[in-house]
Amino acid sequence: MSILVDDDTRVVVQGITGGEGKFHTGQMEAYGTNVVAGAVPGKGGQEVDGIPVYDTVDEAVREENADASVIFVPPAFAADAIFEALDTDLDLAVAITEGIPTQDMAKVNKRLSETDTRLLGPNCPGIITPGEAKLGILPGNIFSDGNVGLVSRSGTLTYQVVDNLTARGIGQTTAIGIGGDPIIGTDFVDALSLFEEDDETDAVVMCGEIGGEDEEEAAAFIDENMDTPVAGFIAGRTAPPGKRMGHAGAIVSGSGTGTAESKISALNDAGVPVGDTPEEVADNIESFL
Amino acid sequence: MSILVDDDTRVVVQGITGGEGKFHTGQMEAYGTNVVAGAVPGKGGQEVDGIPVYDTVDEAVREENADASVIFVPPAFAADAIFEALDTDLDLAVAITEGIPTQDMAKVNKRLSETDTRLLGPNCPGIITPGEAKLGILPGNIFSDGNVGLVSRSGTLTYQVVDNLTARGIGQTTAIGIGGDPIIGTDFVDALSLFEEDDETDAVVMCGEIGGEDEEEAAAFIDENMDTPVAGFIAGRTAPPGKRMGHAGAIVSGSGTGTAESKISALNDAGVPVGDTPEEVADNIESFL
Amino acid sequence: MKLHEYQAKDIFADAGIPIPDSQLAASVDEAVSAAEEIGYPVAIKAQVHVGGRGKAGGIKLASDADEAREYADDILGMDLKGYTVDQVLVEAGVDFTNELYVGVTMDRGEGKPVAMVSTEGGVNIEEVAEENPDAIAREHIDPAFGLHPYQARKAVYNAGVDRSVARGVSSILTTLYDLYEERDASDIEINPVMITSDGDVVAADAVMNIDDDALFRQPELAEMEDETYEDDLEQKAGEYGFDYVRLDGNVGIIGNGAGLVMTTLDLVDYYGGKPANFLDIGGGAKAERVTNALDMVFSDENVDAVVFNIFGGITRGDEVAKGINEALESFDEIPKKVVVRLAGTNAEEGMEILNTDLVEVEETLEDAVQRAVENAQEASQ
Amino acid sequence: MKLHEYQAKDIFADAGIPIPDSQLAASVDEAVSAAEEIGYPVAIKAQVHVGGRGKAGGIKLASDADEAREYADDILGMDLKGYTVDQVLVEAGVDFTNELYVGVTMDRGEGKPVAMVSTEGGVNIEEVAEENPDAIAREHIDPAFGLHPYQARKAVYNAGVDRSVARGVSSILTTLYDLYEERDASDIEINPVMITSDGDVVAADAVMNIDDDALFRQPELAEMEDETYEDDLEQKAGEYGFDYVRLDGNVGIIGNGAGLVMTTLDLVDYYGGKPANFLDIGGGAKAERVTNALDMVFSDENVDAVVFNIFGGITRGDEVAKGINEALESFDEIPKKVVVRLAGTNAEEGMEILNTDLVEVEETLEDAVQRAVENAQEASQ
Repeated sequence: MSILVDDDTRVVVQGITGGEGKFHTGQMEAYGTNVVAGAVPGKGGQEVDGIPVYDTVDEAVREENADASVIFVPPAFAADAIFEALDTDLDLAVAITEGIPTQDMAKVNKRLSETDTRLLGPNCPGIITPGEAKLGILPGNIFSDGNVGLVSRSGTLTYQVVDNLTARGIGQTTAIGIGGDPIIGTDFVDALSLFEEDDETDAVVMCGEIGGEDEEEAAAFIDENMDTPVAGFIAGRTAPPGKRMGHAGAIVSGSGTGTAESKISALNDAGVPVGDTPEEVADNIESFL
Repeated sequence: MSILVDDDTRVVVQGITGGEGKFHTGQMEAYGTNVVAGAVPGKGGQEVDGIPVYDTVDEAVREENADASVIFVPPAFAADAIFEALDTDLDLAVAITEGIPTQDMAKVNKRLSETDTRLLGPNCPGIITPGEAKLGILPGNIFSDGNVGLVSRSGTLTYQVVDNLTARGIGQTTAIGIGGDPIIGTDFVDALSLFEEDDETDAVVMCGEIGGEDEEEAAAFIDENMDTPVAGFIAGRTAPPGKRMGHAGAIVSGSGTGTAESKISALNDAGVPVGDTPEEVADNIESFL
Repeated sequence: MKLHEYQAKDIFADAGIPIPDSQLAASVDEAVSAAEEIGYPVAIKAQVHVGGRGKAGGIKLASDADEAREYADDILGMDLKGYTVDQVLVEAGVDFTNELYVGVTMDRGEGKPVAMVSTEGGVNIEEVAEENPDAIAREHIDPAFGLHPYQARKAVYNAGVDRSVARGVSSILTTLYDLYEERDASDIEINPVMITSDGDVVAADAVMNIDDDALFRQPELAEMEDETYEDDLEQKAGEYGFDYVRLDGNVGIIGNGAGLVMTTLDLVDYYGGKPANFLDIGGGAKAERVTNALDMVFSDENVDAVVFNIFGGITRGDEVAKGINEALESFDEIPKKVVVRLAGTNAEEGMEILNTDLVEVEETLEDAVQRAVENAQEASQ
Repeated sequence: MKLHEYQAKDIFADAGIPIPDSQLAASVDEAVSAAEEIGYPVAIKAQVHVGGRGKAGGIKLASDADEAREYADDILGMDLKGYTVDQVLVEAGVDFTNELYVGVTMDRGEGKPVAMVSTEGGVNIEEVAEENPDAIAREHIDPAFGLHPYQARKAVYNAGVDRSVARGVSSILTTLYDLYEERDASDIEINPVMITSDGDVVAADAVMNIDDDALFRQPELAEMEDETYEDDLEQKAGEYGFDYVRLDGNVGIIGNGAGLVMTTLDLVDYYGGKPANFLDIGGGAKAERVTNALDMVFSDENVDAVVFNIFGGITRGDEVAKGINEALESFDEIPKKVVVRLAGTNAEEGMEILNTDLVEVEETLEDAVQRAVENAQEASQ
């Protein structure tokens, strides 16, 4: 089993004719993802690798019954592409684009409260259910089918942790990159609650980082609502305040909120062991299984 | 019994220091309405007829536990005043102001979908529960306590029909003027469903007029959901297409939608007798009781 | 408030919407010299607030100076559905392959604006809406966000606009919505947007109506208002500040409150009479307003009798009665019989004040209307 | 991106926010002549991207020409928390009775902007937020609607701003939000808004930071960017387009992906070393980018050893290895020991390509970091 995506998921790729869109569509298809359409204004009627392209997401949904979208659209147009996805009756929209202006995302966030479509990202690597489907840019080959859920704000850190798990023969139900931006769609609590409801997920890895208070909220959620054990990791213990560490959202504020200490202690208080190294995270997960 | 307002309703008057606000506050108080506060920016700390004035509705609600507002604010500032009322946890806001730009009301309409506060109006005479409370500009003396609900798009037409009822000794549970603008808060269906749920209301008068399709929707609602009998009246049978008949909303479109014929026939199809004269409306109500 | 085509086109052009080369002309000579400058063919278009100008002979295509002179002469000064043509727009003829409709209006049922695109441009869009509603692609607009770019594209593609001009048409639609919002329009449309033989898009007509209730914050547009009315009475009503609509009957009607005045009209009709007008004196009217209202109906030569129906809420019966007395006492002879019915606030005081030498009084609305209808029938015999 | 006080004030003034009379000066003479023109007292304020300028001696109040000269001389050229002061703003001193705080920022937890007003202006607002949070009135803003006028008033009244200036302060807050939205600010604030002894309001300071991700649509603001960095390395990183943060340790760190690079820093610390920097080469990096990254860390004189940690997703291990070889082969002697760990896409190919005469190779992240920490310890002994 899995959450959010599986081999039935019918994917439309927004921005399929661009360089990244085209490349990763190929990668997604090669992984077995059911990519049924592309959507690019003005490119309707074309094909990319045999996949029909439509001018609008609306048409792609009508013609090909797409139920999820992956967005590879440059930052200047990405918020509009997300709105387009949210206003169609898709179940899921995955926004890969990095560098969307924050105020655009605040507007998207407002619309999220009015739609049933779930947004993942932006500035995220996407989501993968090993052996079934991947929506995004995750390297499929490092994942393997199993019983551990994974949710992370970072792409490569996810790969690292998956690598540590794989080395022990531990596979994943689904791995989700929620993205490194300050305003995102699906957050830790959303992802954790989905894993909690998933019968096949026996343990969850949660990789947080400095900035914001999502990890603290996740800790409270775990404490109150989760039976599934969670192993944590928090990146950025050595980050100085006031500096943006790569991700737009990875910043300890000048007044000292968003620190790794605060997050680690919140997780510990919720009974979540937080590893000092990715290897320790894998140790903790192994101990749960 | 009654709907929406009674002698427990605690009213804040927005625009209480203006000419109309001051006059009608006096009238409302004289009728027995529990006016607990006024709200006018910059006039906080003053009193009007012994009623304390606050700078914001927020403060009036905090300090005086107001749960309903009546808005006498000039058109240029009225939409902002409505937003202010909707964003406080009032149960009801009654907007008397006529002449609010339609696009302002479209924005208010959007906010209505996000709040639990009910809006009545704008461009309406308000609401009265005879003997208990009136919020607005209705002349209290013509109403009397009884078992007929009344909902109308027009003020003076309401008075006329009430007069015809009173002549027969028929009183009202509550009378509601929903307003003559094209975009309003509470509509016929909302008011009818409240009357349907009210045990004391044994029959309802619904006075519609040309323009829009609210009456047609009301007819469908009555047909499907109402046991309480309804007597109808539709003003504007002789109105030519394309001309605005006083109310911003009272216009038969050039293509012929919004006609009296359409509304009358929809109501008749729903089993609602539509009187040719106000007197006939009273006849119909009398026959129900 | 309606803008003329040339006014709307100026606004559209400032916002970047392509329009044909054009000049306004108020005389035949001006029209011909404009045509010469622009080059033939030119369209000569009456600038009046009337729909269906083309069918009514208000738009003609001239292919040389003789025709330009002839048509300008035909159109200038002509009566178009009650309006006299004072100005024509002389506009470059467009060599087009296709005509689209693009517009934004308020969908009052939904309480939000709606953008519309159709490939069936150049004809009455309300007829298209009636006969072939699927030919119009609609996008409802969340007024808090405005028209998202994707929505403009979606409307354009769903309407079936050719992909080669889709971007240009989307851009026009986006601009139209921006104008609609910034300028407080009630309707804004281009019918047709022409697709030229070169594949360009151009606004060949322009409609822009402004929400009267928003004119206070649109001073530039308020200044553009062309105070020509279908007739003098509507002009007078505008000056007095009355909600007034002239009709073709002979019973003059004065009342307070839109719903009640409409009802009075309906009753006149119901009792076999014909209403001459809708006139709402509004809430809280004082004596002067009452006098002005009587002046209005007496000025209407079609009126044979008058019914004055007031149900006082804010309006006070004694004030109304005073106004009626003052107005009628100024006449040596009352021009038409006036039936008065007062109810509501201070109605009794009003009844006492009323000079019953000058007016007839009735207790009920029904009786008042019936008597006025009878009076009108008598007077017109 | 940060604007200087004088740049923000220009923008505020254009939008109608009252600011004191002021002039920018780049020399002592310019400063004195500006002061003479403005009239004493004047504030002389360092224009650098540093908070707490006052406490650090970057703002002084001069009451005559001698003091103006002395203070301008003190401040111009001084080192303020690592930044050299090249310009001062000479500004009319304001006779004030009260200082307020007014600002707008993004509340990331709520995902919406928040407007803030406090009567405790003139001090560090983050300290106020910490110690006395109720002293700050907050209004969350629905970004689709913008800041409603009533919200500005509500924040102002709830903060306890005196009624006599409430309208002026509300108006400033409304303007600030409009600027925040139009100019894609990440933060915008005035601290303090001074209430003058005449009861006027004036913006005595101005902070405006722009969302870097929105600079593409704010070309005017992008041009205002002052490319002075805390040090040359951060400047170089800007030119190379790297996400780079300089720290005070001696282990240079290069990696791909923010989370993984942060983790690498944390592990350096965990294994007893001290990270010299955060450097993310981003996704899909090609050889040239790798070369530039190595140039960055080698240019840092504090660096004693380097760890290069790549987990390839889009980034290909063979490309990275090629870049490392090219970069290192250009040296006669490798400046610092480099430990490389490659995993993920094409990691094996990369490992094969890597010239192990030039680098040390480790299989795991933990081993790589430990080895680099040891290398740094050895090198610094």
